[in-house]
Amino acid sequence: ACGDSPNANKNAANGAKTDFLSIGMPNGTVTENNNPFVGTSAGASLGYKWMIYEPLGMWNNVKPSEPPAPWLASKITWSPDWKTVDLEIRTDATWSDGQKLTAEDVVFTHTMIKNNKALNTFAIPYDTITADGDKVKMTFKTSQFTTQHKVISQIPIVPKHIWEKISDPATDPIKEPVGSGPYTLKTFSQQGITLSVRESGYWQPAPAVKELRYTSYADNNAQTTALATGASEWSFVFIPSYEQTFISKDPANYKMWAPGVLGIHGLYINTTQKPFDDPKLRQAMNMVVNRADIFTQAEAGYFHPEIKSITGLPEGAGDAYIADEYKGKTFSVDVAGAKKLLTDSGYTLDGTTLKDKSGKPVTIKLSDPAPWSDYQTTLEIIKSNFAEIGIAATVEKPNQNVWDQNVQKGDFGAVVRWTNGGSTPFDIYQTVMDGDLYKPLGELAQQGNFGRFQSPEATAALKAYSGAADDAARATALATLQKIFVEQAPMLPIGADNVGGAYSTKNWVGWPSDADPYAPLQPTQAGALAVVLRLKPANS
Amino acid sequence: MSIPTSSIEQVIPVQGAMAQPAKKARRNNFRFVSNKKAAAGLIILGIYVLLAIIGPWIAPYDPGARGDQLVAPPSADHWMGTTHLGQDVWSQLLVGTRSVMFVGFLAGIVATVLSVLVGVSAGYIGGKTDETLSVFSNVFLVIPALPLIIIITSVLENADDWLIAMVIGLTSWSWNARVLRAQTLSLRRRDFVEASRATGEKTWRIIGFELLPNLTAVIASGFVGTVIFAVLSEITLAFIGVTSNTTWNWGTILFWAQGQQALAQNAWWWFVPAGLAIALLGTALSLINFGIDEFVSPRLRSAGKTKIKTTSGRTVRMRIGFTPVIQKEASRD
Amino acid sequence: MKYFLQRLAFYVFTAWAAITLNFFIPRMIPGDPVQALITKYQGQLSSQAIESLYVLFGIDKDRGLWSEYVDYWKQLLSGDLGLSFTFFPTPVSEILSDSLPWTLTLIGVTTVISFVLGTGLGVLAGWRRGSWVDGLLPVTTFLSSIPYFWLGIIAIYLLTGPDSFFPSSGGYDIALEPAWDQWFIPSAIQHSLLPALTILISSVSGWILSMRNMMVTVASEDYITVAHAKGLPERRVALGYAARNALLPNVSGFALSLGFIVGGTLLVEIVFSYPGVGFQLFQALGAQDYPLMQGVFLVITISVLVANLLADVAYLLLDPRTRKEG
Amino acid sequence: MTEPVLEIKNLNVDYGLGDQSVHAIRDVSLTLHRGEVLGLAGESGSGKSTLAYGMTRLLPPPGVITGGQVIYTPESGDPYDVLQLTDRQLRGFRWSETAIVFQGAMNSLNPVHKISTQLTDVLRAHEPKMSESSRNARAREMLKLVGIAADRMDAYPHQLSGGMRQRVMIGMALILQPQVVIMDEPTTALDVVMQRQILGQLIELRERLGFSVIFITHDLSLLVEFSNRIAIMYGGRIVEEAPASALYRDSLHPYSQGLLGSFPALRGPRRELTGIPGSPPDLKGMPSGCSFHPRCPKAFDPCATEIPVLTAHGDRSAACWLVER
Amino acid sequence: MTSIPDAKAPAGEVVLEAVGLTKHFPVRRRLKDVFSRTHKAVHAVDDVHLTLRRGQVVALVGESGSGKSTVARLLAQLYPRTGGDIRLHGETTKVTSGSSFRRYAARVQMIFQDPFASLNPTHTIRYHLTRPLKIHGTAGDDLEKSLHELLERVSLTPPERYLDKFPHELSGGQRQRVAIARALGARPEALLADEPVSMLDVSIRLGVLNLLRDLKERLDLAILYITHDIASARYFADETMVMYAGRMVEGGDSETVTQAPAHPYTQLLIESAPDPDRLAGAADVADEDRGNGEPPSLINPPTGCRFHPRCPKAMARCSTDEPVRLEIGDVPGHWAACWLYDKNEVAK
Ligand SMILES: Nc1ncnc2c1ncn2[C@@H]1O[C@H](COP(=O)(O)OP(=O)(O)OP(=O)(O)O)[C@@H](O)[C@H]1O
Ligand SMILES: Nc1ncnc2c1ncn2[C@@H]1O[C@H](COP(=O)(O)OP(=O)(O)OP(=O)(O)O)[C@@H](O)[C@H]1O
Ligand SMILES: [Mg+2]
Ligand SMILES: [Mg+2]
Repeated sequence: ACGDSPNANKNAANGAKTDFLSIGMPNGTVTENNNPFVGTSAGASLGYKWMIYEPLGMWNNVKPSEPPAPWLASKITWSPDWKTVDLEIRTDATWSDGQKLTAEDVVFTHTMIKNNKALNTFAIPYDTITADGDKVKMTFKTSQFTTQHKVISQIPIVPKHIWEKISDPATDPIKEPVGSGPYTLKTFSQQGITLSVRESGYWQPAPAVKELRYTSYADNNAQTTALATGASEWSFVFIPSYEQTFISKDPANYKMWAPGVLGIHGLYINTTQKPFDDPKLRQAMNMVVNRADIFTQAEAGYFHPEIKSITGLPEGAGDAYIADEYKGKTFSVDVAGAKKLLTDSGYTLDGTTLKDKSGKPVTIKLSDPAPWSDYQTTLEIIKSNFAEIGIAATVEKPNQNVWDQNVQKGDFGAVVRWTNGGSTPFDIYQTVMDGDLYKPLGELAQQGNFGRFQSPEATAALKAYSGAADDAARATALATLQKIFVEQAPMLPIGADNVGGAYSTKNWVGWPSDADPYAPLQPTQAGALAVVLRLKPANS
Repeated sequence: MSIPTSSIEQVIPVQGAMAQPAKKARRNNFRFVSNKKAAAGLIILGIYVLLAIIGPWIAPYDPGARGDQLVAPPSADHWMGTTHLGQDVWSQLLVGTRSVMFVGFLAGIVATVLSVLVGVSAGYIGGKTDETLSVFSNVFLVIPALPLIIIITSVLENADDWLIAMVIGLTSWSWNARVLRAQTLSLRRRDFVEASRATGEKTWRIIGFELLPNLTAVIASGFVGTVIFAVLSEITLAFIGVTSNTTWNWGTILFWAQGQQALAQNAWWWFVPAGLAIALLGTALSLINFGIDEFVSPRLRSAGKTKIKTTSGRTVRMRIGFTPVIQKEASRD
Repeated sequence: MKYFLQRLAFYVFTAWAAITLNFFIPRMIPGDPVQALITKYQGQLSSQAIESLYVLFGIDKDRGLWSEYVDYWKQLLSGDLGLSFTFFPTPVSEILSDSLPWTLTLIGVTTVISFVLGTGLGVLAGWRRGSWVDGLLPVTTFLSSIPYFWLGIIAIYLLTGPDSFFPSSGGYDIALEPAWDQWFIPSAIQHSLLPALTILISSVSGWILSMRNMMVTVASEDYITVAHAKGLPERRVALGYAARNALLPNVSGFALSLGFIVGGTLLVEIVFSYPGVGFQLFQALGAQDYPLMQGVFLVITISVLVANLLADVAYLLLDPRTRKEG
Repeated sequence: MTEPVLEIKNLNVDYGLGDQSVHAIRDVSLTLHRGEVLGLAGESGSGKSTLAYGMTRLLPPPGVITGGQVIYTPESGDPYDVLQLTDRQLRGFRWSETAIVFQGAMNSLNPVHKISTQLTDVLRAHEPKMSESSRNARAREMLKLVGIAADRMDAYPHQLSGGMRQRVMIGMALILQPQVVIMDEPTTALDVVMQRQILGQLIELRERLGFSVIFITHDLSLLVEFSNRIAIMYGGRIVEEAPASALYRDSLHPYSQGLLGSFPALRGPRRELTGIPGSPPDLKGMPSGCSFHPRCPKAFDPCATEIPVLTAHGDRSAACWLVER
Repeated sequence: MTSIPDAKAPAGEVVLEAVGLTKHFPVRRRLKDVFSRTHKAVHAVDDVHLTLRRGQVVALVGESGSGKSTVARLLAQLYPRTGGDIRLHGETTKVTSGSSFRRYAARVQMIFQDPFASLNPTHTIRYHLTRPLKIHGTAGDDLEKSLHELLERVSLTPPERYLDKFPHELSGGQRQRVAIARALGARPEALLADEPVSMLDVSIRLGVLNLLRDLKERLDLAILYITHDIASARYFADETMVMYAGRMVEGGDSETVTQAPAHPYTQLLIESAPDPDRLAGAADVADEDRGNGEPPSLINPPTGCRFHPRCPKAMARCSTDEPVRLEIGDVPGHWAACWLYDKNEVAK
């Protein structure tokens, strides 16, 4: 690192033109690994793999129901049964080493994943992958309706001429990544990674941001501080009281946008434990959870956007999927209603203690690992909510391994946990209710259904949804799922996942917002590329 | 966590300064309490112990209960303000005292008992036993304790205060064992031990009645040192979120404060008091240890006085090597 | 020499004990790294990835403990500490070699400064009792009773900020690449100041005190009186005679407290996000990354052992009595 | 008698000040003449060491000199009061004019420095102009003088035996050719054989070099043999002072008589051993009058009330009412 | 050549007897010694013969490190012996611990050199004296009476004044008396006094020695008096033995040994003792050649007579042959381990 001081353009804020963007993530240290398929690589954990490697289509998580926009594939056509996709690969894209990007590269990438279990992180059931000129055809063993976005927009395409020489693509650190994206890796260090824009050859107009500087901050505190001081201009991090600790430091420029996506967090109830096997009890519990409190106090008023619809689907991203029956039906704390429901179904409220049908006091153990302070806070709030209907809850903080183990074994009272996310509500409901994922108590349920919820109806509806041939069938299946979810309350939804971020408009403008939600605002999402391409200097 | 200062000083009495003090031990029993440092330390410690006992009863609120005022600065209602859930920090502090003191003292006791067992028997029995025990305790001494404790606790399923105290106690006895062994070795060579053997005393009686009473100061100092270490360790574990205990302690308060970035929110009342409470407790324990050190080593004790006043009101500074000369107006007869 | 060989044998034994302990610890930990990784991402990583991760990490649970132990030694002896899970597939040794220099420099330099400064002040305090240094004692006692991490966080709160000279985290300016050049080194020093300062503040008092007490004890030795009687300059008496002898027990104390110091700095690294091994251990713990955990613990232990050995050698050099024949 | 080289006048030493203080040396006056060996004897705690350290201002805290003068007459030049010297002057005075040999040689030598370093240290401090090689030569010479082979120069104290260490100390004391050498129980830790060797050597050196010696011990028979004059201390005071032979044959003070009667003699006829009844006084609660009176077999009226003053009787003096008679 | 294994027995029953008593302390083996077969040892005591009789004081004199204390501790069975025999009333005894040791301790008691170190600072005088009484059979109502008796016997009167004091509250002489009382508490027949007065002030030494003599006479004790002050042996002991480097070199009636020393080492010792009758300055350092005499190493003791390297009268055979006890003509029971007194040599 000789020559000019690398700090030379640091003072750009003082009027001079700024040509870099600082992006931060609170991920601790990273090691030099740019492998786009390995989740533990620096490229994946900080998200810069999407600046180097591009997907076939660009999917906007914020509007999951919209199909992915063409990207490396200029045309994407699915068969009605969602088992075949026809792609037209654009011909004007080149790799950063100058070679042309072809359909062969796409076939190579997907074939490599198909043949390498370690790389197939989405467990995509490939069947055949063939190329024909610029066209690529892929067939699958099952319907890809619920996973189409993964195939199209979550798998980066890599150059065949380089990767075919790599002996083990799953463990190679890819120290010198060559991709089709607008940026190339300039420098790598434990704390910071610099990407510089490609001189030429990018198939779209070159982005205005000449350099991307990724920093991996040690923890949320460090990241928040960096945001507050302006050292970081874009990040995705949990900021307690963000108004005070972040926005107020420069209200004109510091912004936060946190759109929800189709993935939620909620209280999984162990439905095998008495009396919580009673849907009525769970329903009553659902009625007293104060989601607004949780949203403001535990989630800092933004991080997990409050779930309003009783179907558990997030506002915005989920709106399109809510069954007619439940449109407009939102959660509200209704202690009196819950009490009535309970007494009607045979419970008694003895002073401040709820007694079940056999006369035993109802108690529940809530647990989550200690370091997850938002979950912990949530549990504290839930605990006091439950107290209002006489359920005595205790909050435990086992360490994470123990907790993991216990949740999978079904050895818990209730835990706040997440669901998988996706492009449809399928992932949410599957994680909570899928009978196929059911494991007897004591066996590890790794994929979902931790609460051991057993409803053949729900399992069938899930199957019907993912395998349906048309929208109507899907709508019916979804309505069934929602009905079960609402009436049986196997899990009490609380907040949505968000793909937002905190950013600064001091140097760069053009970020997505409620008014123009063109892409997710999370630097690690594939959509981050779309954001970077839209940014313009603030003072121009 | 810090280096328990006292433990370093413990090296000193071993150097033989012990030879004299024992002679005077009895006479100075009350002197220990009259030592200003020790007295101050004991008073502060006494207050903490009292709070550990009555804390949960006098706490104005349930430390976990949510309130309406979120992250509110200190006020008449909440003397030390509130947390992001409206919990009363003062109540958390009060209630947390018990766990801190419990773990500190239990770990101190466990480590002390172990160190006495290992150190004294190694020193007294000697030979192969000594060599084995010495190597054993030296191994424990050299392996960094805190990382070890962190790793062990993270392995434990549900670490409650008992378990944490045991882990800390079981990993932190070695220093004291070493000091005790050295002391025992030097005591063993003293004639009174031999004399009681010649009188026909049994071995356990020699250890229990001849050696141990002469080791009390060292044992006490080791105990206090371990308590400091245990308190800091417990708080550290809670702070970094390794321990899963559901009871409140000061580390838990700091954990929440840090997780919610209390300082970035300018909520100093949330973060500062617990830290000060720890520091004050540590200081009190250190003071007690100074007292013990000075009690054990008369040189240190007299070292306290460095300036003396003459009758005519002049202060004279004591200096080694240059005895002050005060010429009295009228020489005495 | 005999003394030295004895110590060496002891260190070898201790290293063996530590390594064996190290081998067993992760084997007692419940859960597995794949799940830990999924959990770490809290929904950002879909649970469909589980299968592929098992393949990727190559986890094979059914092996005899003994054969694992033997393999573990084989690996160790060939310098292979395995692959980290959190940073898969980076070798643990690589992560450690990235982070160890930071820790060594930070701990090494501050410990030595703290020792030297504390010892120096202790010499002053012990020699000139009643001087200003004595006033320092209660203050440093209080400061040393404060947990490192608390002090560090308060320091960050009070001293760092947008316009502050002190950076709040990291080991160097993020815009820089590690290199021995005129930008990186000053930046690294600048970043180490605050962590160093907190370590210094909380550890120096131990040295001051023990040195002071040793000085007081030594000052009443006959040879000090003789030195005065010889009419030697005060500096010579204080340093060449008193401090030189008072230093001896402190040197061995220094060695033994290294373990404590390492424990303490671990927290400083966590608080200041300093890219050292302590921070790695913290991360490894959270992520169930037991190869990394083992590696870090091993490195810490070995470094403490080596430091102890060095202190032993120093003691050997400083105290002629141990050099006695044979 | 030759001219005085060191005159102690009315020296008083306290340990501590205020209520807690202990008056350890009470109005002691003593004269050391050029070239003589002055013996100082007394029981443990009588203040012998305190006197020796006091006159050179080497008392450890909380010792305080509360009065008196120590007049030193250099070989050429005017006499001056050692207690009035500035620190700097005092440092120059020490060792070059008066050297001290302490009781425990093991503890008097710094365990971490070679004996050559400790010998040349003195030269470096007092004769800074001296070259390194001549310093070493001088150190070697001194070792030879006390009968230690020069090849032991680079030994550390622990490598020498007790006797050798003590000899090193004596050699070190003489390295600057001081006028006065104070020896505080230089041989108590040694064997009788070694003791005789070392003292013999010292006396011989004194004859060659001509310094004066203050020789402190509680072994009166040793003193009688080796010194010219003897002063007996009791309870911080000098109670008798006389030429050695005179004291041995016919001591005036009952305490001196008691001391002499406590030693079993090896030669000659078996004498009746009398000893001294009772135990030494406690400095904090000194008896009134003559502090020896509670133990004195010959005590009478004035002893309990009035303090006897040291008065001269020819070439000897005593502080006892018996003698006043 | 006449060699006498034992001095001719004067009046008095033999209580304790050491025959060829030997003690070697193993030297800690070093790393480099691991491969060598030889086991190094400190030859602290070699072939010591000693007889303690009822009502008699035997003095053991010798320079520091000559093995005097080791002999005492061996006799008290505090150390296991390497060789030789200890006979109590003619019976071989070997006890290490347990009740047999306690029975032995009841008959043979030891007093230590340093009265400051031999009393436990944390216990009262009462405790110190109660223990031997309890261990050796006095209990119950007698206890208090026995305590008083003990204290009175050592002239600490009135006993009440001392019983509840701590050691530090007593003077050195008083402490040594307590130590003696403790030894007496076991009602021993033999008392081993290891330099009982060397740490005491000159003026109070006499008192303690007189007390011991008094006890010897009144209780008919057999006393071993260890000292490095040969003059006090003359005054206090009936018989005096001189030790050098772990071996006995001379023994006999105290007056004879001190007034007509036979062994060159004893002669040197006596010559070196301060002599007030010599005049100041007249002290000539006659034997410079004797000067550098350092005690020999006990790990590799000199062959033959251990004194030969320092001996002014050494002969060739002294460095090769170990001298045996040879009777000296003058007084019965006076012997020396020196070839000078071998008849063949004398004849030459
Ligand atoms: N640091 C001290 N504080 C109080 N009193 C002291 C101190 N040092 C000595 N003394 C007292 O001063 C008196 C004289 O002591 P000093 O050491 O001069 O006696 P000494 O004649 O040299 O005795 P010894 O023969 O034991 O060396 C003693 O009674 C002693 O208790
Ligand atoms: N426990 C032991 N281990 C090894 N060597 C020992 C031990 N005890 C004594 N010695 C050695 O045995 C020799 C005789 O020691 P001892 O104590 O019997 O001598 P002493 O005549 O009593 O001397 P002093 O007059 O100094 O008391 C010494 O060289 C000593 O170093
Ligand atoms: Mg003295
Ligand atoms: Mg001895």
